Amino acid sequence: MFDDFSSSFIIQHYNYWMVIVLMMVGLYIVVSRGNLVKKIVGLNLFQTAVFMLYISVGKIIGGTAPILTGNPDEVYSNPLPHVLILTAIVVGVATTALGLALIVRINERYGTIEEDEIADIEQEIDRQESA
Amino acid sequence: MDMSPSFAISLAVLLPLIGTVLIGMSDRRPNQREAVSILTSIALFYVVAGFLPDVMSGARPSATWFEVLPSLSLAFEIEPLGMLFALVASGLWIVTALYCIGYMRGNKESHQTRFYMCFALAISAAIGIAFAANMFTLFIFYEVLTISTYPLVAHKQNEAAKSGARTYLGILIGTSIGFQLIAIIWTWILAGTLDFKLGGILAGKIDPTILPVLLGLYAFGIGKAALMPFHRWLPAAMVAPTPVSALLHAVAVVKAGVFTMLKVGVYIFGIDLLAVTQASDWLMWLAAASILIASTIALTKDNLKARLAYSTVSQLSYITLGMALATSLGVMGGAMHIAMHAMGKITLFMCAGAIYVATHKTEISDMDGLGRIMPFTFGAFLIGALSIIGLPPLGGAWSKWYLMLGAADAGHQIMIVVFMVSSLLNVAYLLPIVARAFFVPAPRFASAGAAAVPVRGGIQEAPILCVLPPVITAIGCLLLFFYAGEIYSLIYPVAFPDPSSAAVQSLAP
Amino acid sequence: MNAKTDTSLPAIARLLGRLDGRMLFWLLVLAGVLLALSDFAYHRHEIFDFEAVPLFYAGFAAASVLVLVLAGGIFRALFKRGENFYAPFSTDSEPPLKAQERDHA
Amino acid sequence: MPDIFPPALIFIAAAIVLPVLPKGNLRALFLLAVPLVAAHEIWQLSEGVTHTYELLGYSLTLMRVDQLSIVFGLIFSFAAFLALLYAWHVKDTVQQVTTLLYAGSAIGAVFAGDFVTLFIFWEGTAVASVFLIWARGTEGAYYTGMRYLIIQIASGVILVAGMALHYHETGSLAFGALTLGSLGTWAILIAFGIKAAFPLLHTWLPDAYPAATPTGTVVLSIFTTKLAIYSLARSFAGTEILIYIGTVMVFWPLIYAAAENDLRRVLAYALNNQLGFMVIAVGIGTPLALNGVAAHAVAHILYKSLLFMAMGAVLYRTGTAKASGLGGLYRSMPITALLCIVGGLAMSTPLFAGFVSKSLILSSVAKAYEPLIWAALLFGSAGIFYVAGVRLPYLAFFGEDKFAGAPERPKEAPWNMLLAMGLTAASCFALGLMPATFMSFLPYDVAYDAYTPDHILTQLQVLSFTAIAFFALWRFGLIKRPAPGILVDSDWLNRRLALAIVKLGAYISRNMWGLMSRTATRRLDAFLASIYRAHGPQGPLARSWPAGSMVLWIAVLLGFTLILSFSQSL
Repeated sequence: MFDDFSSSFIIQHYNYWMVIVLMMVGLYIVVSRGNLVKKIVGLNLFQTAVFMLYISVGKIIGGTAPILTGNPDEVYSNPLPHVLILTAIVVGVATTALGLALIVRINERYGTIEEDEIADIEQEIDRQESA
Repeated sequence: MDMSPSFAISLAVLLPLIGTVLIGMSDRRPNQREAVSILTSIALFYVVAGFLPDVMSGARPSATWFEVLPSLSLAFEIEPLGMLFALVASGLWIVTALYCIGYMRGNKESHQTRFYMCFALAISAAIGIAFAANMFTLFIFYEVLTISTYPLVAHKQNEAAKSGARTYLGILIGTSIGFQLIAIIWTWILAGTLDFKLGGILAGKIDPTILPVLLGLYAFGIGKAALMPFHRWLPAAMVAPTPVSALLHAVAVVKAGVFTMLKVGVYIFGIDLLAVTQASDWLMWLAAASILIASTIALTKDNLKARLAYSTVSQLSYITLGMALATSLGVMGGAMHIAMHAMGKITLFMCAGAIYVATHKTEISDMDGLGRIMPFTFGAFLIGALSIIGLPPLGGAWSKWYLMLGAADAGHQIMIVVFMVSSLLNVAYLLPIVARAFFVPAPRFASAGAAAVPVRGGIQEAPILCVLPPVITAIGCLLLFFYAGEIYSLIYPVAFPDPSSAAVQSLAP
Repeated sequence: MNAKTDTSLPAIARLLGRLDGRMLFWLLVLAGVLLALSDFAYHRHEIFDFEAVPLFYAGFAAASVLVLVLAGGIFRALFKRGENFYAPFSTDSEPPLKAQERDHA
Repeated sequence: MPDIFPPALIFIAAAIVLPVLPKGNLRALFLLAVPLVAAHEIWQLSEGVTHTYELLGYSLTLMRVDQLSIVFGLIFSFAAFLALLYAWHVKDTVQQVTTLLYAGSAIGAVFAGDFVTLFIFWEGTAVASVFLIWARGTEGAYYTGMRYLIIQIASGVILVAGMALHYHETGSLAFGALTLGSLGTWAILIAFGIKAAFPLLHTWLPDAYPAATPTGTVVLSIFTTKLAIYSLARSFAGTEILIYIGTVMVFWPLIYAAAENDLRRVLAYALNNQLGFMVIAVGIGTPLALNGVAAHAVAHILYKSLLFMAMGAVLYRTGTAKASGLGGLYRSMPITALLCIVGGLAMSTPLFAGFVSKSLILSSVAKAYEPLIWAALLFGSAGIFYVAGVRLPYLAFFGEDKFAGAPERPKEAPWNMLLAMGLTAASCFALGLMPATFMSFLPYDVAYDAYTPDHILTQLQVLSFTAIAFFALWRFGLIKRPAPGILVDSDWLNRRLALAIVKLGAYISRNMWGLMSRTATRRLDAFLASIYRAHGPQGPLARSWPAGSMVLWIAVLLGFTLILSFSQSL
């Protein structure tokens, strides 16, 4: 059933497929796991998938890193996605740090990092307040 | 008086403002304060009346303050309807200024300086409305009038006054922003101008099928006209001291409303446009319903001021109805009714105030037998009531006559029936007050523990300054019958535009 | 007490007292009979045929009264209500006017 | 004749001056002088239009003088004089002023040459007259006055509506002959009809007249209805429908008059019946008939005033005018009794004015060859004599002496009342004695002799047999002194039925309104509460959600947005 076109379509775009799979894995973890640290892990996976997507977009076959070499025939990869993703990596690190810091605070406050347990405690507090 | 018209107009609008400042400066000196108030009112009337010969001879004095946007400016122009309204408002201000003194002192009210200041401010706004040359100017002064009267309504500062004033402000501001402003902007977009022009500015610029919608935005947006179902503010505002009810809710505020209604009908839409498209038919029915329902409610009210308030709601719809008939005679009747009703209703309110000052009675059922004690007050009340009912030889007869002719012209015979029934309802809710006061003996209430009439023999009227003004306006009602011709010729060019004039020519498709 | 002879009453009252008795009735009957008989003696210029019927007017008048009395009786039977029927909205239910009220009025 | 001051304005000016005069004889003399001066003025009027004035571009006629208006003007002035003489003793300024205004308005309306002027005075009669009822000063009189006033003003507003429609149609406001047909003319006819007490529009009359003061009723009985008759004669002469309306008016009130207890109400019904005579004659509309209308109006004003005066005197002296409380009064009020009998006779006995005028009307109907109408009128003549000429004096003054045991006998009427009654009786007599002079006043120049042997014989037969029948039936017990109680007329329709309907309507609308506003408030409250439930501090939308579900939902939302934007770009 793999005819010429479709097989080449799938194979030639393998990096995108990998990105999609990786992204969905991350998303799934964020949605399904109650543990906040695991959520952060999922988030990072998701993030990485986005990075790889952009970097793949910027890759030109046969191109070198976008550093001037003096050779007028040299082919470079697109520098813009790389720059963007460089920034995003930094932001991603910061986000992860902030998230982890919040998790530490939550752990101190509620004694747990399981999301459903936190929600239960929250509701209990609300009920007591309104009563 | 030799003044340029533009200066004179500015003076007319600013005079009450100057008065406001002077009143504010004489806070601690009541005599001076009231002298200022009366002098300002007389000066204002003098200035306003100075325009009359010019306007009657066809001139249209105008003044422009500044331009906000190209072809949108704060400008004034005096045309017959505005002349009439300004004369009514400024003329009755003199009487009311006198009456205020009697009432406020007789009742020992507090915060009198604030009261007089707001009062003058409101008159300034009323004059601004009367002389406005475009809908934009009118709208600004319309809002000024609303806001400046708010402290007057809330004057007593108790719970009832505050809640009444809240209703007052809520409905008036709400309708004017919610409907009127939209209508004005819409008009601006359609016509590209907001100037009042005889014959209207909308002809040919709007799809006739949505004309009723625009008219509806105006009709309900002009909340001061108290068209049902946006009439609640008027009875709510009756918590105000009686002079406020008298001038503002019988003359300035409500008349500003119906005046705006007439202006919109005559100068924005043009009665020909309304007549051709029949866009105002629904408004006519609503006004008719408003007349009858409000009269019926008035019948059930025992509180004198509440009864008068509902009577006002009903009478205002006469004017709206006159406009909605979209005939020349209807406009004539409506315009006349502004003056006739103002004179009659202010008499009634001032009498109600005089009764309150003298006896502290507010309920009609407590007033049995009072007529023998206060014959002048109740005599004036009788004359005012007869004028409102529309009996000759009192002014109210003419406006009703022209409204009926207008209805006949428009082919709406059923509206004649509405006027007839309304007259009878007027009899039923106004005359019992007088009849009971004069002819039903009082004692059975004195024994019932209610505030008994002081049973000394002879006449015990309110202070002279409370009794004289209603007597004057009652005589005014009588005079209006014989001098209605003057109003007729004043309004004539508006109601019956010369078919060859440029304004009417421009209407032709 | 006979009003005809009560000298404490004014003369007119005594005269009227006589009318109050049987005499008036019989006087009337006498006059009526004479008038009725004149129908046979005097020929009127009638416009309608039925005017010529002897005793037409006399009979018509008496019949009218009878009809009226009967109709009045029927109406009274059907439509009579107490004086307080419309109270307090009518003067019927009010007590007689007192002397000072009458003077004031 | 510009030097003549309009008689209506004489009355009105006098009414304005009157309150400043000191109470007492001076004022009473002044009052008496006013109608005499006015009558003198009217006497001097010559036919034509005088006193036109401009009002709002209408050219109006204050004084349109012709023989018809002169007759009515004269009798109104003279009757006002008699009524004021009768009320000499009254000290109440309100009654005095309103009597003058009322008479002035009526006379003004009579001379009005256009509908606007007529309307002004028409409403003047309505407003001025009601004070004569209210002056009684009781709760019942107040309500009666209100009812009376509303009906009278209804007549006025119907008139003005008719005027407006008529003016719209024809452009004319002239108060002249109209042809029934358009809506406007029908409205005018109904307006006149209310004041003329047409059947079903008549209830104000028996309602109001017995409720006024003793003197007020005399004044009331003079003007309003006769003004309406005048207006009908002016505008609707020869309108056929009036013949049938008049015929009903002859019958219906008569039956009530025959059964009523309150003697002033008996007179009010009798008055209504006599209006029927005039309405029929207006409907016939020939010159002879219109002469009959004018003559009968004059005669009727006089003898009906006389009867009302007599009953007023009885009320004044005894405090009641109800047959159930009267009887045998001739002992103490013999002169009044005698004058009352004269009043009864004046209605149709030869030598009195009523005989002349009734003969005119009967002849005109006979000439028009309307046998049924003629018979109805004959019935009316006999009936009116029965109710007002025999039954009424008998119930009031004869029979059982109701005052035998009373601590104090009622006194004879005061001198001024007696004098007024005497003068009225004398005028009836004078007009009856001088038919030629009487005729010369009437609007049309038609030769007519009332005193033919036919008429005299006919009338005497009718009268004597009416009286015989009464006494005979009284002996047989078929006619009795009525027991206390009132008769319900068609006023039940408005006083009970309409009131009940209005009350029901008010009840329904009040409850509907309450229900509607309650429902609306409840809906609004519920709506606000649901918003609060969702968004309030405890609301699910305000609670912190687990991050997982948040992400899920965001993903769903994003997906949805994607699909939307793609589907749009496709």
